[in-house]
Amino acid sequence: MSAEAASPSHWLAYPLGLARRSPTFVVGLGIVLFFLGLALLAPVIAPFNPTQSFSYEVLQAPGGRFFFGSDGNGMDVLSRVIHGSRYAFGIAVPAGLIMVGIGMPLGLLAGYKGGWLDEALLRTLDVLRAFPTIILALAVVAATGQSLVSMVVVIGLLDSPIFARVVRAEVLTLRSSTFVKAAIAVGNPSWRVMWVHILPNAILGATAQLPMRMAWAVRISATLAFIGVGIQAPTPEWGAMIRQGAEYVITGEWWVALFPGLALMTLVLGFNLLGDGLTDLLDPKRRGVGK
Amino acid sequence: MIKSFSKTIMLVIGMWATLAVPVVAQEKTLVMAMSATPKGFDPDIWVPGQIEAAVNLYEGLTRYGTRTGGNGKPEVDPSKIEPHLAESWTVSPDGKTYLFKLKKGVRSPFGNELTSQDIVWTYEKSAVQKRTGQFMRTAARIDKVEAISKYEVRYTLSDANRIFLGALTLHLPAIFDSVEAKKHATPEDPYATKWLALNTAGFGPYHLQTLQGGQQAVFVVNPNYAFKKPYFTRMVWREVPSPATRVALIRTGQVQYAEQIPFQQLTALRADNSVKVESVPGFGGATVRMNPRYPPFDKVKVRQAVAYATDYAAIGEAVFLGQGTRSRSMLNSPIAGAVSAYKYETDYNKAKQLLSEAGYPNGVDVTLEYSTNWWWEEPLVLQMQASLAKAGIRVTPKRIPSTEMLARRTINVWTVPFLTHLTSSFVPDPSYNMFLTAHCRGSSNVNANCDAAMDKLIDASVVERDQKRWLALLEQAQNLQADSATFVETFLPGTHEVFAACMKGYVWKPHNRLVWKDLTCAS
Amino acid sequence: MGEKGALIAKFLLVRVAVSVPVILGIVFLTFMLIRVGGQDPVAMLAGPMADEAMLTALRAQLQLDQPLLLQFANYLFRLVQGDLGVSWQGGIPVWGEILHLFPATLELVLLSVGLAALIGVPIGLRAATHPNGWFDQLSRFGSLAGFSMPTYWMGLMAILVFFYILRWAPPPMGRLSMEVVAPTVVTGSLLLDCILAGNWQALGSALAHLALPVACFTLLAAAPMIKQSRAILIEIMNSDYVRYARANGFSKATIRKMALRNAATPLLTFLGMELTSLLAAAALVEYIFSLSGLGQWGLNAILLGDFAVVQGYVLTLALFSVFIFMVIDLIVMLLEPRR
Amino acid sequence: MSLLSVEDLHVHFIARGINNQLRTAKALNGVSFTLEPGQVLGLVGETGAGKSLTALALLGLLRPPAKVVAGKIQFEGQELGLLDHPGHRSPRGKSITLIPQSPKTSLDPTARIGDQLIRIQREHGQTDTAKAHARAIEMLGQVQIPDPVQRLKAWPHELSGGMAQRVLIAAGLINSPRLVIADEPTTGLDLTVQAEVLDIFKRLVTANGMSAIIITHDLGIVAHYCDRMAVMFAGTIIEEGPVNQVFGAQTHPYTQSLIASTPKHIAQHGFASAVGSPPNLYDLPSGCVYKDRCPKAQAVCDTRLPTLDLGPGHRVRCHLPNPYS
Repeated sequence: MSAEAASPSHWLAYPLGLARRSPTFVVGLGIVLFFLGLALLAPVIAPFNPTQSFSYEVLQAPGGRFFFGSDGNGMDVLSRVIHGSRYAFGIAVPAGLIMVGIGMPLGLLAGYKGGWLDEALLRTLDVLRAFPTIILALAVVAATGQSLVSMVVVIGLLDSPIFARVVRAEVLTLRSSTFVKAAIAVGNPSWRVMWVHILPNAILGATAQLPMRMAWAVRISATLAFIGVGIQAPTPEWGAMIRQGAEYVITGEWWVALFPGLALMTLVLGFNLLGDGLTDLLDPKRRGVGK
Repeated sequence: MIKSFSKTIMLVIGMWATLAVPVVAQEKTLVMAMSATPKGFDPDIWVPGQIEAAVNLYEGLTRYGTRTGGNGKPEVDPSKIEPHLAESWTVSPDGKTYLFKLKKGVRSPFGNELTSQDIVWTYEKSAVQKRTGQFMRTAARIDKVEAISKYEVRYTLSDANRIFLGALTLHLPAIFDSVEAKKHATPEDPYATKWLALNTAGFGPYHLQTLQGGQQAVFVVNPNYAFKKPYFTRMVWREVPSPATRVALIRTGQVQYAEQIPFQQLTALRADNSVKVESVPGFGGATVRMNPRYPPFDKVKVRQAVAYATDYAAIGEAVFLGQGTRSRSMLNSPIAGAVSAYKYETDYNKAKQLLSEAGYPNGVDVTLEYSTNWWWEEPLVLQMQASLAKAGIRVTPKRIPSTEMLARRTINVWTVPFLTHLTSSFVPDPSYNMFLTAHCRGSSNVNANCDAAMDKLIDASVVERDQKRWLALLEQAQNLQADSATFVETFLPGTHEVFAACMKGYVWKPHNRLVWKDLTCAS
Repeated sequence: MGEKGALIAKFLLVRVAVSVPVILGIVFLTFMLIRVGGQDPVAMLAGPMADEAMLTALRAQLQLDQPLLLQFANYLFRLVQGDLGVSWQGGIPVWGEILHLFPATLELVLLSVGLAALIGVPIGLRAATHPNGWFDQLSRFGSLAGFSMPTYWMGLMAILVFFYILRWAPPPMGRLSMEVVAPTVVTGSLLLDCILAGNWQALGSALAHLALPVACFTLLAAAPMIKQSRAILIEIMNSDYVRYARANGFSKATIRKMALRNAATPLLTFLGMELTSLLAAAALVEYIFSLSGLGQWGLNAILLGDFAVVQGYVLTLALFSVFIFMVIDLIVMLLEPRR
Repeated sequence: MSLLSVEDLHVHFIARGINNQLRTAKALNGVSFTLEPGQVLGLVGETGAGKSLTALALLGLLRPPAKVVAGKIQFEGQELGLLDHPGHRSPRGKSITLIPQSPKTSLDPTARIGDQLIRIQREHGQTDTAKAHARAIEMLGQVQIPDPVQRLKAWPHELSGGMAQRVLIAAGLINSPRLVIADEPTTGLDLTVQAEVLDIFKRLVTANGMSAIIITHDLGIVAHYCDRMAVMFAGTIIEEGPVNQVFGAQTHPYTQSLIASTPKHIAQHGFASAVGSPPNLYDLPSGCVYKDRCPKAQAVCDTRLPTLDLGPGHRVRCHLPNPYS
């Protein structure tokens, strides 16, 4: 073990160390950044306009003019997959913000104050846990129209209590720690204790969970689209594309459903890996021992 | 590790299952992959799967004749009405009273013979239920139904009309075996509607043997059927909700018929020699309709502009994949009296010119609402959006749940300004069809397509008994409708039934459902 | 045992008392949500030939024209008497359908969750005993891949490969092939009925039809199992009592047995949660493999706006979840000396 | 021939930092000592001095990133593999047992006390459960646990700290080992219970002719219960010898400062200077590891440390030993 690794100043040292420490984090981050790049550069990269239909070139096999082939409406699958990443992030990021916006304070208060608020949160969680999310999402989306905005709001709201539970768990462990008791003993008002002492520490654990919840958001929006409730054609959303492609799978036009399915799975996997890696890095106990 | 684990399990089970399959008794069974098991069998109550079953369980007093079509195959001839459960009938000079003589020895699976009592009982039942059966009675203008003797029934009509005999070909209102049905009547349900909802008692070729909701329904041949015995003695109706799975089943020969196969699959299936696709244009047209009560569609020039700005060629290719036939009027053959009244062709300049004349020089913003009742709605809306944009008509597609669409397009509700709809009806009679779609009181009138002159023409055609004058009225009405341009006529999607290769004998019927008794298998 | 019995009775009472408001909350939420959702079943029921008058008559007949709260009160009143109303698709009582269809879903879910536990826990254990070893990284990656795989897409691909191309799996159209005579329904679960009836041929066919859906569903259920059991077991492997056991020279097998014994209760609680969330996911697997379970019936009702059925479906899931939590917590209470 | 002899034991911790840099912490730097049968050795030093690490090395419980770089351990003349784990093939776990530090959490929470005691015996060849059961009752009696038959059915969480420690002592001695290593056995307990537990432990060890190593940072325990003591600092034994000699005429400045900070001494002589912060194991100073904090440090301290003999079995590693003034 005596060989000295790359000298500390070498710029590669830091990422390599990270990669060795938690490969899942690096792979996850790589995938998410790749799709983020796709989303940002979509109009530039995509060979065709995603909703432009070539009436005379329906269901063309991959290769040739359409790299990933064309779908039932004669639209290029590759462009639609690329633009689909915009919708994935378009849902995941704002839904994530809503989750944090509502979940964080809710979890903080419930964890710190306890009492009826904590009880209320737990009961809503019971209801949510026993409730098939498909129905909740369906009804609300149907009521508010099937636009992207209503989708994001529904997913964000649906998930905030779950996110709040994560924050609450963090806060509960912190609340019993000595430095918090000391802060209270010194006479800090409760909001200061929460804001200054507990929140910064709770944020760490919570942010590790955020990518997992964003993965869930992308997946649930695609499931809703697949059932035929979420975002519909012609918007290039992966779930809707899989749904349309589903029928073609058996008659041999496998590419219509395969590529959006792969894209959806890889991005959701990327988010999950990122979250898992993040929890590992931030949580010393579970860090496991280096080689 | 998981992969190989599940693979070996399936291998073992797969082998084991096939070994143990017994030889099915000599019955000829036809297996159908349907989207859902029927939720009821009473033709008066519309529920999913009811019509597909009822057309094979109940039959009418009359039936349409058949002729050899252009491709040499038998097809229905709507101009000829032949006797069926009724042996013969006489008509009074004023065309208002019909006296039917029933065929003797017609028995239901329960052994009861068909008598005039059964006919009277069915109309009484429809009157109580006030549902689809009752509607047919008003459409055919039936006033009274009386049993004269055991085998004679007299119909009195409120006024002579051409729809009546055609209406009697239908399974609706169904001729029940009232003797059997009465055994299940109860004080609060005198016409045994509850029993008839989930059981069958009629004089048709088949009747229900078992029903396992959500899984499977089995129908067997009526041993006492009065006409030629069907080839298939046992029909197994399997519920397979996913279309992709249905396609897989028909292509691997596991089933002999698959229902509601997505249109885009047809080209691939035609190329597959283990499958036979029977296509018939039918007379239902895919249309985009405008409601004159909502601006900008209140101006006829705007409506005509939309008709001109529609890219018919692209719709034919991208939506119907070259397999539809162009719709030339609100009535299409084989309906008698159909003329090609709809003369609009794609012409963006004319559309723009009409728009500016109507007061919209820089185009107009509209919302085109569609739902999931028919597969072609979504791709058609996409094509309309693309082509109309070229004439400055900016369309925003909006998808609404099918139940909401059903509610908002009902007569006198009419709150959908711009929507997609299929012209369809059970009876191929021109007057009846025009009554349905273009008359103020027509139940399939979904876009307030209501105009006094048109109503007058249609009412006249219904009672007009002279053939020449009748055809003239029909032509006039179709031209009036085309000029009003409240319908954008695109294509007839046609009916495409997918069978196993060995199947023969399919004849398309106006109710557009599969008739099991005609089918045979040459394997 | 007296003291123990009293303890259990008290626990059950408290739990039932607590879950009544939760169930009520769910029933109310579903009732309101579907009606808000723009779906109007009356038009569908009246049929294509309906006109205005028929619609209003039907609406009155089904009491849909009354204010929402009054409708809810009626529904609740009938619910208390065990009348779940009638499906508008065919006038079939909802309660009967639930009894008829729920065993099929249960069969699929319980079999899959069981298999997932059998696969997940050992993998979790192996990963925990060698943290950050190659197996640990691989299992973490595999479990996350399982998390990310959309169920419906996996089902489709499975049918394409195993049925359509390889012909290993039987045709995905129901729970039993046609040639086989179905056993008399006793428990509703096909497998049990076959065994009870001694009808081995039907059992073979039923198992063959269940193989692919269960395989897909097991993958879906195994992902969280692996992740959770790994987390629990890592914690146990780093605990003081395991270190002490090692110091005492215990064999690997004894340590593993001890670790599993300690992991039993947290895993059981997690299993309970998994079971309830998978119940809802079963709908998609049933849809694709036409297994005609409760999920397929519920999903179809949601899309068609068949209110009574949707409410029945959600209520069943809610009741089942509460029941599962109660049973699991009870087992944990009995198993767990620490409390 | 001594029961146990440890020669020049080196243990390093190799870890890859966040910047992918290999970093080695030299935790044990040449620990050598011997233990005669029946002897009780006190291993004392501040936290981080390597006391527990030595015990883990003896028990073969070192796991990555800890690595035994050099050294030899001989037990009853037989060399112990530096890396092989306790198990029925090796004396570790049977002849060398451990009494852990945190009693309550070291017992398996889901098994009754009796079952755990029987399991320890069964793991090491005792097939007759009835005998094992009897042995367990006998051991509980020896550690003065009232009503042992009833106590066997108890769950770990039902025991108090002192009671749990007694059970662990019983467990440590149940297979009649020859060497028992007690790693800070009484830290979590209050004083009165501490004395009771240690009395029982000492009595049983001497009664069965076993030898023991008590790891503690409490000099009082070493003085009262141990025959010999070894003072550790930064991974090396800087002074070793019979208890009365080291206390009597201890010479190493670090030992002096340790004793100076015991409560008894402060009561008599007032508070001496603070002991200072533990050394940085990542880059240890050359020569004497204590030189930075040693009040009497001189230039010679930079050179290699000799091992000076100050009387029978009393050794010290320092350049300028002077009697306690």
